[in-house]
Amino acid sequence: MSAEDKNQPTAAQLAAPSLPKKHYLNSRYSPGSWLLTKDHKRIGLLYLMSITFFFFIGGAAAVLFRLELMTPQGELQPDTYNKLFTLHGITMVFFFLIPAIPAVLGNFLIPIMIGARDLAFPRLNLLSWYLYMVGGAFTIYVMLAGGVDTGWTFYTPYSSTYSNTYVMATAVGIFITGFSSILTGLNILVTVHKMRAPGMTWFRLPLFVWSNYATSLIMVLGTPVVAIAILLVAIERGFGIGIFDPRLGGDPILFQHLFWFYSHPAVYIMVLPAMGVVSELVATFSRNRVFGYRFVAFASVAIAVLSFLVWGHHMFVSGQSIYEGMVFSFLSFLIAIPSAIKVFNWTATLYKGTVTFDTPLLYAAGFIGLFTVGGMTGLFLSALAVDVHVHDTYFIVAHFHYIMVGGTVMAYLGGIHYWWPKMTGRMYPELWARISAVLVFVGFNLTFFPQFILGYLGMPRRYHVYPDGFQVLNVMSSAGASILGFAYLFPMCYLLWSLKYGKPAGDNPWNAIGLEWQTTSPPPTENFTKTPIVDYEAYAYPGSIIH
Amino acid sequence: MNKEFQLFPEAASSVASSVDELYFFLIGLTIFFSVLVAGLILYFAIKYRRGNRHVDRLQHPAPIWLELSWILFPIPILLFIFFWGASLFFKIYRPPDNATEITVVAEQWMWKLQQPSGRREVDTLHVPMNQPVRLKMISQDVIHSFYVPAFRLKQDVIPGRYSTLWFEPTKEGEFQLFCAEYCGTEHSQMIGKVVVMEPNEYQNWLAGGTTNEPPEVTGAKLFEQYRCGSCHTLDGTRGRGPSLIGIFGKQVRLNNGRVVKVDDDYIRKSIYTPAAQVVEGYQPIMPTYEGQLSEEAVMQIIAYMKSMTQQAPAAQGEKTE
Amino acid sequence: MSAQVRTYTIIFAILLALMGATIFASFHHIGRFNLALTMLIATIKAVLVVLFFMHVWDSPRLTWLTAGGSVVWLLILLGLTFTDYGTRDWKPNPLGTHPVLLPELESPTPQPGKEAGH
Amino acid sequence: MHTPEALSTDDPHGHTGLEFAHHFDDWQQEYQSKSLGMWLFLVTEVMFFGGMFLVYMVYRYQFTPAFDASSRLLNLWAGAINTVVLLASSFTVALAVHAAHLGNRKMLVRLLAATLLLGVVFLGIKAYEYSEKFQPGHQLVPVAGWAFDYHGPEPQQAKLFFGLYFAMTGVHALHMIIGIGIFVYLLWFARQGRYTGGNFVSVELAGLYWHFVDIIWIFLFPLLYLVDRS
Ligand code: HEA
Ligand code: HEA
Ligand code: HEC
Ligand code: CUA
Ligand SMILES: [Cu+2]
Repeated sequence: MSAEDKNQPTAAQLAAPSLPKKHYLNSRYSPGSWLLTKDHKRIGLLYLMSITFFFFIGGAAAVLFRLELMTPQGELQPDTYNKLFTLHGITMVFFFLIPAIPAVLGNFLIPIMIGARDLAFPRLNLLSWYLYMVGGAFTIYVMLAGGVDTGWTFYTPYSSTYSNTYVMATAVGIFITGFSSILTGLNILVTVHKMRAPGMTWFRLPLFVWSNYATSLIMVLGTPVVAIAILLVAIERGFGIGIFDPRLGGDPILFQHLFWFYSHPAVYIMVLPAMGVVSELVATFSRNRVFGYRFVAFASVAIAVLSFLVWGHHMFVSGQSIYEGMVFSFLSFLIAIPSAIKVFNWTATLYKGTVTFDTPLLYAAGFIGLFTVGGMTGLFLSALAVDVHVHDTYFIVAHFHYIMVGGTVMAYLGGIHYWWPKMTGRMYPELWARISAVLVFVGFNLTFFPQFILGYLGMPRRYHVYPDGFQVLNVMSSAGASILGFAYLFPMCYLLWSLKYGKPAGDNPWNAIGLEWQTTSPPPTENFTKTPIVDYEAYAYPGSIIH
Repeated sequence: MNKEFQLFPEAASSVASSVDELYFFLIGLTIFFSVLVAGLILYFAIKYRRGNRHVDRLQHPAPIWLELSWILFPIPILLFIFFWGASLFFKIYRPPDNATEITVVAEQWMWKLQQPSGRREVDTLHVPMNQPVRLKMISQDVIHSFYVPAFRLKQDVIPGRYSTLWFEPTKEGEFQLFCAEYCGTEHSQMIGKVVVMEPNEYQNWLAGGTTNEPPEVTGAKLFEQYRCGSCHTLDGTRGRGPSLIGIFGKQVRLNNGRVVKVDDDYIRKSIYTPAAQVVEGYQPIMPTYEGQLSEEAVMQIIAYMKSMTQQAPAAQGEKTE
Repeated sequence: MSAQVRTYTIIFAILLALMGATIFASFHHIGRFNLALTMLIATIKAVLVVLFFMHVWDSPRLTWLTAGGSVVWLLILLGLTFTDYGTRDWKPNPLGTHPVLLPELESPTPQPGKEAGH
Repeated sequence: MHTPEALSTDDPHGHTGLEFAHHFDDWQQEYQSKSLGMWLFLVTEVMFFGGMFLVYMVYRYQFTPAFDASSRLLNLWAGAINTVVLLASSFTVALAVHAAHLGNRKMLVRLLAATLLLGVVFLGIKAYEYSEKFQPGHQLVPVAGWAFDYHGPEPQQAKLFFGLYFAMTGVHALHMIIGIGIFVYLLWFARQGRYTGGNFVSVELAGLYWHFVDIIWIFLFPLLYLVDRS
């Protein structure tokens, strides 16, 4: 049986898809069966709910401070403003975007995609979710108790000595969440190494698996360093040992080294899985094998490795040696190469494909375009002289929102739409979905494009009071943010709606190739009734050339 | 000064337009690649849409040169940007010899500046046009960052160590000064302005202040007041501590065998943490002046020592190079 | 005593001997090499433990890779940070004022005694 | 059921008939997964301690006099004895894993007990060392506001040294405590013969962990105690 045959819907399915009788969602109903579940799919859903919660918290904070930024002299107290953007940064990065794709889609899909019954360590997986929740609880506590105002970067000595907000509790929260992320990464690595179904060789893995594998490498290698950095800040704060405060003998720049050693790679934790999603989407909706499969696969690993060599580009004007700055600038340029490989290969995948404009592809195309702009502006920043001017201005804010919101959040939404039928067994309403995809794109650009201009004009970030001349652009940005906010609420609504009213999707609504489409939608608890045997290449669409 | 709506900032320093050139080049590159990628995606997506039955979809094996070309093709572009950015960066950070030194002390949430003539100001900096100025900056508390968008310049001001920044203003007028590194509650109000004046206007302005004591004079007074002289002579003879005349710029051997250059940072440390670097042949008896002398006072004492170097005859016995 | 136990015993003995060696070395001033030497010995000890007590010696390649990878990443962390600390004093430098490569910047008036040096 | 002979690690394809979690295909897969998982965990530990080592090295490079002088204030002999103790415990752990492979319950129990004992001795000596640093008159705890009886160069940086000393040895000791917890658990079930029926995995993993903690000490000892004793 060829791949294509396996993935052809059977006549019965074509007639009227219906939900399977027994699947992971209806196997048991008790709260315990969710809270103590070891099923990676259910844990994936637990993560989905929790990260959505934090996304809305972070989003609400953004809405509030974008409102504030409509006028040059804001209404908010400066302290409140500072706490809001810190809350925004922390929840969005640590509690939303880092776990977003690996812990939701990765958790749900990786075992299925490689033909395994579960992740290698189901209990560890559950523990990882609980750690995440405990860390999240600390953050919520901090938010309710009065907030923290250090910015998500925790620069010393402000964080270690001067700030009199809840730095300790926040630090503990992030420390704990860090371990959640380490465990997820470790689990994925072991699973990909040891749990692949017979015939599922490395080069038959879907690219989503490759990119999550690379992501997990970063999680495992990088996260401990930020954990220790934050622990040291806590020690300094708690006992007055001057590890980073120069008045007590330390060096504040050293903290920045430790912080960025993780936090730069962390930005690739946030984008690599999204690249994986995009590879899947582009292949499915152009019915083509991803162009240059091996190059794309290796590019993920290359990005993961190179990501550890460029952290100093956040510190060009911080007081590190300028020679160090040059080394890091040079290395930062190198990382554009694997990124370029990916962008060009996705584009080439469409060539001679059979393209359908379903919602997921809209998101994927949005990702590629916005990632290109975001990534190219990254090159502005690694070009030393330009960074001197735009460092810590809105140019930076625009740069990373282009990649993280325009890129990753788009890819995440695309992925959610694409696999929604698999996760729930039901289709979402296509028209609404397309409308909101377009709205997201428009709202996004209106929000963040003006920020590039603001940044080059010199508006520093983390400012809530600014010169009058900047107002017009800020108002545009705030207007865009409200469109964006609505555009994000739509999917919430219609996806929830579809849980009950969506029409049953059938096992393979997209007619896609991949093990996840060979099992039922939703899949049974053990994923496959029979361990699949893989005898075909990834994305073996008819007519595709396999190298 | 940022009152009106603008789309592009003024360029008012000798490096500003060079930075802008690189910036425009990068914008061009970004437009090129974005349009290329977006254009191809749209073109392919439309041409090969499912509904279009009139295209050739017969696939051929991808030629390897295609893959290689887009791996190799970016490399020279990237190197080009790197060298451009790096050489400009080097220029931005290499102060010319004849720059006037202005001292800057940052603290939550203000800028305290002192001109070489002694005139002090807060949150405003007056500088002469077309003359290089060098800022010697330090922070009293957390990290701040001295940022003048019209000059395209920025440097973090960190506690515990001097950082420097230099520029040569090329336009008369007032320019916005920001603190760019987040430093706490009033970070966004830690702003000020740089006033660029015609050199002779600047001279007039300098003369107009009330506190016009040059820093080295204040330094000398502080030296008296804190009784540094009880241990340090100023005539080259040995007291309980080494003589301090003419030491600036010389090298000195420490009791751990290291040889260090006597510079601003060294003197600052000698005053705040004397035990950290003990000169060879002396006891670590000097008390710390941390908490007694402010960062500004230390800068003034340093100015005093520099001024002594300039007057002093060259080689001073024990500490010549 | 089986071969396995014999290996363990030998390794244990070597480890003890090496420990003695470091202590001995630290009492003898060999300048800057003290640190290098102690670190070298510690590394040898660690490698012995990893290879024999932790059985990496006869483990699959993947184990070698993980163990080796962690060392490489540690070196990245240390190496690229020390590039900063090692070059902070170089000129021209926005921060340090230790002129090394360039002529004096602090004293506008040339110093007679210095001219010869250039 | 129990076929210990077939269990040597050299035979990765041996079908053992041992129990394994349902989502694995066989016991070997579970064994390899767990062992890889443990190694990856150790990688994270390396990076975790690596961060502290980095901080230590940077400051030692910058403040050599303070670090030299402070290091001499540490109790060399306590450190040295502890090194011997830990190396010995690594040795007993290695033997314990060997005993588990052989399926020798009695030997395993004894070796685990010995390891435990050595671990406790280590912590005891550590506790004694710590308490020395709290003695009035020789107090060397760098907590803000406490007396700090250090009279060498760079007192501020000496605090840094002792801060790092407590942080690094403290985190290491925490790992020891966790390790001891694990070994108590192992000992309990080892007596019931759980690991000598062929399923030695837990002992092996705990062994890896213990050796790792030992390696950290192998670096901590010279870095902290032996900076320059001449
Ligand atoms: C997902 C997140 C993400 C990603 C993927 C990136 C990707 C990149 N980032 Fe970004 N960055 C952030 C998130 C991210 N960044 C964040 C959050 C900050 C701020 C943190 C803070 O201070 O709060 C930041 C800050 C930041 C700085 C510091 C700025 C400063 O504070 O002064 C720099 C400097 O070099 C930088 C550079 C880069 C580069 C070179 C890339 C590269 O990886 C981009 C590579 C991609 C491309 C180049 C585009 C695709 C390629 C082509 C279309 C091919 C053609 C191209 C050529 C031939 C040139 N980033
Ligand atoms: C994953 C990361 C992520 C995401 C998704 C976002 C999303 C958004 N971000 Fe954010 N952002 C960061 C990561 C992210 N950001 C980081 C790391 C920083 C730096 C922080 C720091 O400096 O420390 C930052 C900083 C930052 C700033 C700079 C603040 C400053 O420096 O002063 C701004 C300013 O406009 C901004 C805006 C936005 C907007 C408008 C969105 C929008 O996309 C959000 C849209 C979502 C919604 C709007 C939610 C929808 C919900 C509703 C509509 C319900 C509303 C409910 C109520 C109001 C009760 N972000
Ligand atoms: C109690 C005596 C004493 C007093 C008072 C004192 N010093 Fe010192 N100072 C010393 C000694 C002794 C040394 C050499 C040992 C050392 O470097 O610590 C020294 C070294 C120095 C050095 C480094 C000299 C070199 O050649 O490298 C400087 C600079 C210095 N002192 C400045 C000052 C200043 C400024 C004051 C007053 C605010 C002051 N000292 C007050 C005793 C003193
Ligand atoms: Cu000072 Cu921001
Ligand atoms: Cu970065």
